[in-house]
Amino acid sequence: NTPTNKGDHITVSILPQKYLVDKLMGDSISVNVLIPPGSSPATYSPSPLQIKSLSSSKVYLRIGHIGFEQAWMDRIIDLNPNLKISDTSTGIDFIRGEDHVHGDHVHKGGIDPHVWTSPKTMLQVLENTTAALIKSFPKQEASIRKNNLELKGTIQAINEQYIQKCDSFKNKSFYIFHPAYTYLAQNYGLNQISIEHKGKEPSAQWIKKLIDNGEQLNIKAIFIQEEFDKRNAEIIASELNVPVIQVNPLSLEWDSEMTDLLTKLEGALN
Amino acid sequence: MQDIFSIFQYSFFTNALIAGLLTSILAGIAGTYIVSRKIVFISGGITHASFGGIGLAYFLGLNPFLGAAVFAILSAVGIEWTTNKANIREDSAIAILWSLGMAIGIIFVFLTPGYAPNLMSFLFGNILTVSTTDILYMLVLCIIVCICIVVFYRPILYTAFDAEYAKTTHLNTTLIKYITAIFVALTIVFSIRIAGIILVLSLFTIPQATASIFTHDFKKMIFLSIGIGFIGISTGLIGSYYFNLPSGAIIIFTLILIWALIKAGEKIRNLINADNP
Amino acid sequence: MQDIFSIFQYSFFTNALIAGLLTSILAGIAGTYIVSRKIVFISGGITHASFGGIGLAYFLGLNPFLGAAVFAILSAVGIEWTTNKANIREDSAIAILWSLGMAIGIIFVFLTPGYAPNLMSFLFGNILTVSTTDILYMLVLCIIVCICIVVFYRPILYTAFDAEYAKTTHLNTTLIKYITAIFVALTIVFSIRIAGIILVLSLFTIPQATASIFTHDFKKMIFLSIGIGFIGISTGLIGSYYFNLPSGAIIIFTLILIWALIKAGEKIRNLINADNP
Amino acid sequence: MNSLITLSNINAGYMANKPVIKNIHLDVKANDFIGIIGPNGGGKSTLLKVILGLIAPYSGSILYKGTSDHTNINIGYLPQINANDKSFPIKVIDVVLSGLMGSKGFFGRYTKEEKTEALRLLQFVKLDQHANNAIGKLSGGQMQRVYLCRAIINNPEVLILDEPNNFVDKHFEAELYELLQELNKRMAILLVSHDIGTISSFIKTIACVNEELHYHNSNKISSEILQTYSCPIELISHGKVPHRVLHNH
Amino acid sequence: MNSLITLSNINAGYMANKPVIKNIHLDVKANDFIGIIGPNGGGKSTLLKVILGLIAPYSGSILYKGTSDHTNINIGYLPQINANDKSFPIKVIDVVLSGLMGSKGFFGRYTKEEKTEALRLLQFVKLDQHANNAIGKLSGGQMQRVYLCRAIINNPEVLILDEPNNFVDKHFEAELYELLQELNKRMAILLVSHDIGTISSFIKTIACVNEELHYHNSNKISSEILQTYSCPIELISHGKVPHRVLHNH
Ligand SMILES: Nc1ncnc2c1ncn2[C@@H]1O[C@H](COP(=O)(O)OP(=O)(O)OP(=O)(O)O)[C@@H](O)[C@H]1O
Ligand SMILES: Nc1ncnc2c1ncn2[C@@H]1O[C@H](COP(=O)(O)OP(=O)(O)OP(=O)(O)O)[C@@H](O)[C@H]1O
Ligand SMILES: [Mg+2]
Ligand SMILES: [Mg+2]
Ligand SMILES: [Zn+2]
Repeated sequence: NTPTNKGDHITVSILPQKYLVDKLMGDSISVNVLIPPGSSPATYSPSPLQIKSLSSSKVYLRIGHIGFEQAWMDRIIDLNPNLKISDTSTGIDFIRGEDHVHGDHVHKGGIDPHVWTSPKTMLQVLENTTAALIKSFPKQEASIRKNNLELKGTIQAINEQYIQKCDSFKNKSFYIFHPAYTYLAQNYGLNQISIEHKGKEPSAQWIKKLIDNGEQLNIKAIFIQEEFDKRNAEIIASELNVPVIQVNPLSLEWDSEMTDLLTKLEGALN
Repeated sequence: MQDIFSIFQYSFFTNALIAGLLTSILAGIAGTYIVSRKIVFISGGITHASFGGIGLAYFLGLNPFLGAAVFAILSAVGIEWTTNKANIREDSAIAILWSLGMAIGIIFVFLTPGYAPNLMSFLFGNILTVSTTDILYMLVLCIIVCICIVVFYRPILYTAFDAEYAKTTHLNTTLIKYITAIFVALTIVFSIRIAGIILVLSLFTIPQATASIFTHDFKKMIFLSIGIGFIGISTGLIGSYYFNLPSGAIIIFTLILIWALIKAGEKIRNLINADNP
Repeated sequence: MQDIFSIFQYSFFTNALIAGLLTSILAGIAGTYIVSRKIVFISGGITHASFGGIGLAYFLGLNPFLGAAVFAILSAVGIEWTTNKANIREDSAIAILWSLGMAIGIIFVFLTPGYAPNLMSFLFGNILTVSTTDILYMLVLCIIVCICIVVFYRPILYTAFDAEYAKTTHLNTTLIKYITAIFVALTIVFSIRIAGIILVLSLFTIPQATASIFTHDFKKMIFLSIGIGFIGISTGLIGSYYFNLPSGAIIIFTLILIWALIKAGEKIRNLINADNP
Repeated sequence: MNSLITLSNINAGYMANKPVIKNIHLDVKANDFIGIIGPNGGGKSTLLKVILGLIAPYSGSILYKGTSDHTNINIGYLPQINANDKSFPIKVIDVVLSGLMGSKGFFGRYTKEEKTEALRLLQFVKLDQHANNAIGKLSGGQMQRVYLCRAIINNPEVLILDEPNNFVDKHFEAELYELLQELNKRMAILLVSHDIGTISSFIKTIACVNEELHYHNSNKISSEILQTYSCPIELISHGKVPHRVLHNH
Repeated sequence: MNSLITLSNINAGYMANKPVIKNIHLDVKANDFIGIIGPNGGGKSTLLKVILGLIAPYSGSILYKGTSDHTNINIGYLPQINANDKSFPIKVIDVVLSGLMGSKGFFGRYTKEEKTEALRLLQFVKLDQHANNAIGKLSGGQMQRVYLCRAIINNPEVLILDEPNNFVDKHFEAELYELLQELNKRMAILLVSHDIGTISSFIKTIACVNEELHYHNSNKISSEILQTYSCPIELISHGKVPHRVLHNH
């Protein structure tokens, strides 16, 4: 059931954000998730009811730079000039792709959007979300601050675990289809190698290189996400004779998903 | 019920309705031309070829819409040119440009580093995010197309029906074919915003298939297609809101449903007539 | 140079080459039939309609490939049926099934809880991820299709050329049309793995367009198309490896390039001939 | 002598409530040579299509050698309008051979003799040099000749020709009529033509299909009656040709 | 009297190295009534298409009233084969009106008189009841009549008819020839036909187009010479018809 009346709900982009808002606000507000479970961010296109819910939201918390937001944001602003929009990734030290030069002008490398998959950056997202919620719901400031402390504790605990475990891994490199753990890898000293090449399906050369390097790097597992095509990963996995392990960075249960991931990393890298 | 009306207060929805009206006018005219000339396939070719323009525009950092328009026009003109001059069958020409456009698009998207988030919106389109600027552009095109079809109705009709004969009456059939091709291309590009590359074809053919149940006259077919198209789009839009399903798909469903109902009605009428001759 | 040969040691690449060979045989046969009957558009219709099956299969948790096959066959049979019985123009029937399939697909993908991961690979295909099982299936289909075309060559040819006359010779043209439609559908579905819904059309038309420069004989056209198709696919594959570009797009490019070169050669020969009559 | 094809009380047309031909009775026997005449739009081609099973009649019955199975009888057919795609990749000789399909069935392959026969027929219509050309590259008259070869190659029991003299030149027309008389010795022929002057010299019976169908008793036929019902009789010598009328009311 | 159309030394065909018609010379003057005969595949239709500008000749020149601009002259045309799509959504009367396009230009709209004229012509060919039907629903002869109306509605200076007598019934054929004689008073007519017997009574000159083109001096023409070059002359009375030959070598 999607809320309709103005002011009694807010909109977020992805499920891990709903995790944060739920923890911070309890049941006092309903949350409209633009990419609900069941829609692939790749083919997602909003229905009228969703756009209506978005239009009547108290505030829209965007995660920052995911493809869906980039594709639709201009139009969403154009159609809802009064909608309050808050970017929850501000203040994060972004990882960018390489810059590239076209004739006379330079394109800034794309910002990697996956800030929610690393406990460390997630702490910043939490702070941004808290600030935005307090601004929109000043009456509930006290409870939000209290919940914030509790949630921060949870995230920090996970952060500690990651710091400890990752340090002890024998191998540091892992393959993943879509590079959803760029921040995680940077924060905890791992080496994420994506099968997708610069955001595109791998070419024959790239597949060959991954197979060749896989042996050198002693790759023990290949991670894939539910929402991406397994086949490329399977081809490489069968050539390297290693298992394919499924991860779900868009899970609503952010905390348990992060703990699971650590166990999976342990199995693959130790 | 009240809930259904409340949606009309949102500008994204009224924008969508206006865009639907304009699209049904454009698609009604261009679609009737396409269906009559039996080149439905051409609209598929042009839409897919326009993907090449989208890819190139990404790569150069330009407006993808502009790229799509340029490629669509080029491919439409290219199809006419190859069939007139190069002695190539029209359907082969279309298939080649179709493939070439898509291949160019894919390669340029590949060459552009990073993800191409708008790509999906071009493939599937979304009538709900039509901006007021979009509508303005469509309105201008719509007016131009309407004026053209009114002024050049007969040259266009006769060239479509029997180009060889039309040529013997000193009609510049080549010019006419090129101009109509360009307008068809533009119409298609504007409709891509609404229905996406993959579904745009439906808007150009299903209302016409429905209209052809009633009439075999070009002019009447245009008017009927426009009407049927608009009924389908607006009902589909409201339906998609009511059932909370993707608008594009529901619009297509509604158009197909209208066609099926009318076709069934015709069958039943024929059966009754056969019994009481 | 040595580097180019090293790629042949990888089974994903040899698999791709084998799949390319099988696809060119399948597409050579089915494509010649499609192009000759001027229903290139049908392959577009079937591919897009099969998307509905993919969506439904996701929704029901079945193998999407199976869903695609079922929908492709249903739509191919549906197209024949509607044109034979329901007095609907073939191109309208195709357009309707095309749209219906896509709309169903989109809605089911929307309704499916969880993600639809292979969707993009169905749209764009990837010859590099063809598995040995895929190849086995293709081989079986290929053998069946080859046997059928050898045994039923003439009934199929004559029905395609002049179905009305063929009917007067007591040929069961309806049955033949249905069976060929089913095989075309299956061929298309298997080719989707290679080239994706959007590009599959190219494999079915460009080799034929090239072959028709040399011959106007159905049988020769099949053989030539197979040859040209395989040269295009294998050269494209190796080229895409060498230049590190997406295979699908490069294969299409190569096919178009072959066509363009031969077409140009023909033009030049004609010019020379015209000078020395 | 048994009837090859028997039509009784046939009503047929293109729209359920507007039959184009009404209450048709027709009986084709072996060695019949029936000339079908009638004004444009009279329903001649429609009648032939009904006989061939291409159009299902609204009412009435068609029997082929006494049964309703149309595969019982081998028919050769030359259509009036060939709407085939001119760019279809098929050779002239293959078009001729396609006339053999009926006796071949699904698995049929062609023998050398059959190919020789096809070439012989093409030679007869002076197109042997074009045998391996694409069908779309022929002139109007040449195409008509090819379709004639296709109609007769199978040695059918009934030969149905819808205006075979269209497009062809006088030389060939004369040869055609000679050929038909020859063929008539072993098959029944139904021939639609507007050139009654010429055909009346060798057809055995004449049948009128008119937009308005009226019944004349064969013994009552006079040129006045026929004229009243707008049969194009100005060139027929009625004495010579027995007149068969297809309508019964 | 000035020439309307002058062809000199025309070579044309479908493949660069195989001309179908060679070294053609032809001069069409006002009030000419030229019957074009020749065997099937002789190149008659090709010649007409060259005159109409539908096929560009390989060599030679075509002058329209002395200039090379083909819009200089108003031509009515009835093609031999109409490959139009039968399911095109166009009304019969619109097909007839499309003959007027030449004098209308891009912006042309139709006056009431023109529509009345189109209806009058349709009435003449007995199709006024079909005026608002789709073209695809007509019989072969009916369609031929419609295309004839389209060819003459614009009152052209030159009327080019490629086998107009195909498909049509005898009644109408007679009317057609009467009409043509009437029209000939105000326009030149080029008529392809195999029915030389009939047309020779009213055409003014006869032209042979043969696969092999041979030149005969007009005064030297005898039936023997023509027969040698396979002109289908068995029905022509050569004394009556001045014989014009299109080849010069
Ligand atoms: N589209 C074409 N492509 C190639 N060759 C053609 C084409 N059309 C006609 N021809 C060839 O050109 C020659 C002349 O054809 P044309 O149609 O001019 O003959 P015609 O005199 O009109 O014959 P008919 O009396 O049968 O109509 C024929 O040999 C024919 O095979
Ligand atoms: N496909 C069709 N759809 C609807 N009506 C048709 C169709 N074909 C023919 N008719 C109509 O049926 C009637 C009879 O047509 P038919 O072709 O049988 O005439 P015909 O006697 O063969 O004439 P012709 O001498 O001109 O060939 C005509 O009035 C025609 O308009
Ligand atoms: Mg007829
Ligand atoms: Mg001709
Ligand atoms: Zn991601």
